[in-house]
Amino acid sequence: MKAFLDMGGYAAYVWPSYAVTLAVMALNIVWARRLLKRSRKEALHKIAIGGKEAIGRTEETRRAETIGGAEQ
Amino acid sequence: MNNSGAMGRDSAEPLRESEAAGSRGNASAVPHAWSPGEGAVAPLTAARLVLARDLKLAFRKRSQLVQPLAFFAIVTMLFPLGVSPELTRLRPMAAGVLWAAALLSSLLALEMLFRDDAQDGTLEQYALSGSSLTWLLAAKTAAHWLLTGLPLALMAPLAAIALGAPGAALPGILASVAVGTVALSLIGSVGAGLTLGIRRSGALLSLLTLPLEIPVLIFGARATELAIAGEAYGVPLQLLGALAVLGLTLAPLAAAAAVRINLE
Amino acid sequence: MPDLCLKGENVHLWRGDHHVLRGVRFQVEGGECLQLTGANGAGKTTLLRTACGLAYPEGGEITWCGENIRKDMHAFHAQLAYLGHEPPLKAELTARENLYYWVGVRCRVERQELDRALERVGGDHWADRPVRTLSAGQKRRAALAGLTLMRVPLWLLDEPTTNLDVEGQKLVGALIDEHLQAGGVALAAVHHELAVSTGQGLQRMELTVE
Amino acid sequence: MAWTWFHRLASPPHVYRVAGRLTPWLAWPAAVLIVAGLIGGLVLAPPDYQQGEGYRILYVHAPSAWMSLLVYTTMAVAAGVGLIWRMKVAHAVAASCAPIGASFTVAALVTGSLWGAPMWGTYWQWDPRLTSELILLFLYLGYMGLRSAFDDLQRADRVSAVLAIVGVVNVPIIHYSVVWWNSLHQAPSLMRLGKPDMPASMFVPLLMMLAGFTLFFGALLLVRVRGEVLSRERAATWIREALRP
Repeated sequence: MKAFLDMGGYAAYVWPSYAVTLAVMALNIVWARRLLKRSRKEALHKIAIGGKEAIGRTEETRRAETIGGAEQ
Repeated sequence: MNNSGAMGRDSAEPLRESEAAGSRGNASAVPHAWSPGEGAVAPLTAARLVLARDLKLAFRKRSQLVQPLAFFAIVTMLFPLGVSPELTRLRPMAAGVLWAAALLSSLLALEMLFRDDAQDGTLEQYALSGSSLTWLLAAKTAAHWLLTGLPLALMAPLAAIALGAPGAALPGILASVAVGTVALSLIGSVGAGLTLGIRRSGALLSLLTLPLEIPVLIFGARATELAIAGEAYGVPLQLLGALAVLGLTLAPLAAAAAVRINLE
Repeated sequence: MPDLCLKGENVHLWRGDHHVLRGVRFQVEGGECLQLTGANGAGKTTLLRTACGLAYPEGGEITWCGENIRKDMHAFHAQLAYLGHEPPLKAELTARENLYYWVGVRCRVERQELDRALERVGGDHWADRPVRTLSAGQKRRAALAGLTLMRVPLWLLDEPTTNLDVEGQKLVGALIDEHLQAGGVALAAVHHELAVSTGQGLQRMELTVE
Repeated sequence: MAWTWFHRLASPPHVYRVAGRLTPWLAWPAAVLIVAGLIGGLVLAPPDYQQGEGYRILYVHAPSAWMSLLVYTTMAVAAGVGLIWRMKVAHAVAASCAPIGASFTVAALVTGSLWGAPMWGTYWQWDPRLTSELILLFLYLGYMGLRSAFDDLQRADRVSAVLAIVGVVNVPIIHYSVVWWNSLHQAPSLMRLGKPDMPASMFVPLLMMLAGFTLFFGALLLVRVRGEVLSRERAATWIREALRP
């Protein structure tokens, strides 16, 4: 075991390498999950706030907003 | 009512005719009176006009022309002051110093390459001119090279002498800087197009363009180094030329795409 | 039915999360002018920029003479003139030089035409001064001169009367009148009613802020 | 149209749903492969006849370096698709790639420098592979910087897509110019990857690590893309259904 940890004298280089790589992987997992969580929260927020204006707009309200010259 | 005044030509008759004869449904059905008098301008003519305009503009505000050159001179001067005044020590690093300074000073004028034209709406007019934005931006980049790259190429031999280069090396230095700055201007035009919509883009612009310019630095510095050593510098110069040609074919396309997106 | 027709079908456009154009429809034919009004931020400029193909609508389409403008953008652009907020003029060049380069990129400009256009907008006495020394109204007039020089059937004007005195506003009206009489199409975003003569097929459309 | 299936496949709700379902199918094999590769690389593989145990850094350095390039390529392809077909999902993929790629580029740089340290006697040597890797890091940073400089997500997507494409054209040029430059100034690199004489006990763990990292990237991408897709949707009704607890 001690020999394994010693890595033939290269322990000071091998273990930090593995640590850094695994840390990067772990961080990536955390970041990705955090991104998804935040986006979900923001999307829910958007639905809650802008619900009526942004989502439920019907064709009627749309037409009322726009007075075009199309039907002349 | 005077029918022809606004058009600046006697348009009344042909217009009536074509209105009567006009067929609908596609762009060619547009009445002939509207088509520009002598036909639309060829892309090259339009590009030449853009080039002429940029050159004229630059000569109306000359101080901006001198600034990159002064910057180049100052950067080259920093090295003897910072390292050593001995030419024997400066000579080995002359090529690198010259090229690092060239990269930085070509970067200096880049931020303004499209900015003025974007602010006063000229770029919009170019994008809506009916001729290819790629050509017009290539013309602007050509003007940029004539105004910064070429003077730099003319000045680089002087700086090289100050750093201990022999007189025989000067043609090689001139050629490599002249070719290399073509590539720098082209790569830079992409960076300038990308950062057009950002207010203070200076630092970001250098972060974007400098890594892309590394091959130019490598080949350019090598050609200069060989020229100073009195050896054949053909190979790196050719590689530099290849970069410039590649940039010439691709960079205006990318710059036009970037500018279009930023105008959106 | 006339040949020329700029038509917007159910145009939607977002800026970030802001739904600027919400299903806008319009149709302007030869000899007609569509006057766009609306509060600041209602999307007048955005609509103009979408109509000329600078901005890309996420829904709906803009057609010119029955074809989507994106099918052949260059051909479409060759037929339109767009005047934005700022007159596209360089401070260091004279008005005449500016027009020469600006319009020259699109079509060949003869000297007499340039003179005539500048005269028309009342610019004969300042045509050779650097634009830097001109007033905002004079710059606007120079831009109008450029507009007439382009000889194109479709005008898209963003606040064409900004900075203009009463005479200048009349001039804009007269220019549009002539353009319409010649069978052209115009789309103008304005704050004040355009001074065009009545009965000229002036349509009005008001955009609202969300 | 022949493209409708493509667009349906790439429609945000579809992608959101499928990505969610697919994630474990990539994540677990990735975990298994990486653990197996770690055991194989750290324990089972014999020491190198020249570099002794120090070569074991290969098993994390090579996959990290591989990721840095793979992710950049993926990002550029996605950006190109997004730019040409105006596809939001493709832009979401490109946006997801950048932080993953940048972090693995950092890992490749650090592990490369640690690997080189005992061989070179210094932590940094202007080795062509490491130099290219450093330049790649700057490309990633530039991409992320450009992206964050725009408030409007759509414009950020499209502008940065142009940069990604320009970058991917340049990556090989940069790499070969750096190799060319290095060959003039220094002895060739100490790191020989994928030597033909590598025994299977050394080579198999490496392959497992490469495959495991690739799958891991896939899983990360799926999670991130779901988030990016959500932030690109303007409160469409499907979100309400998808997010219903």
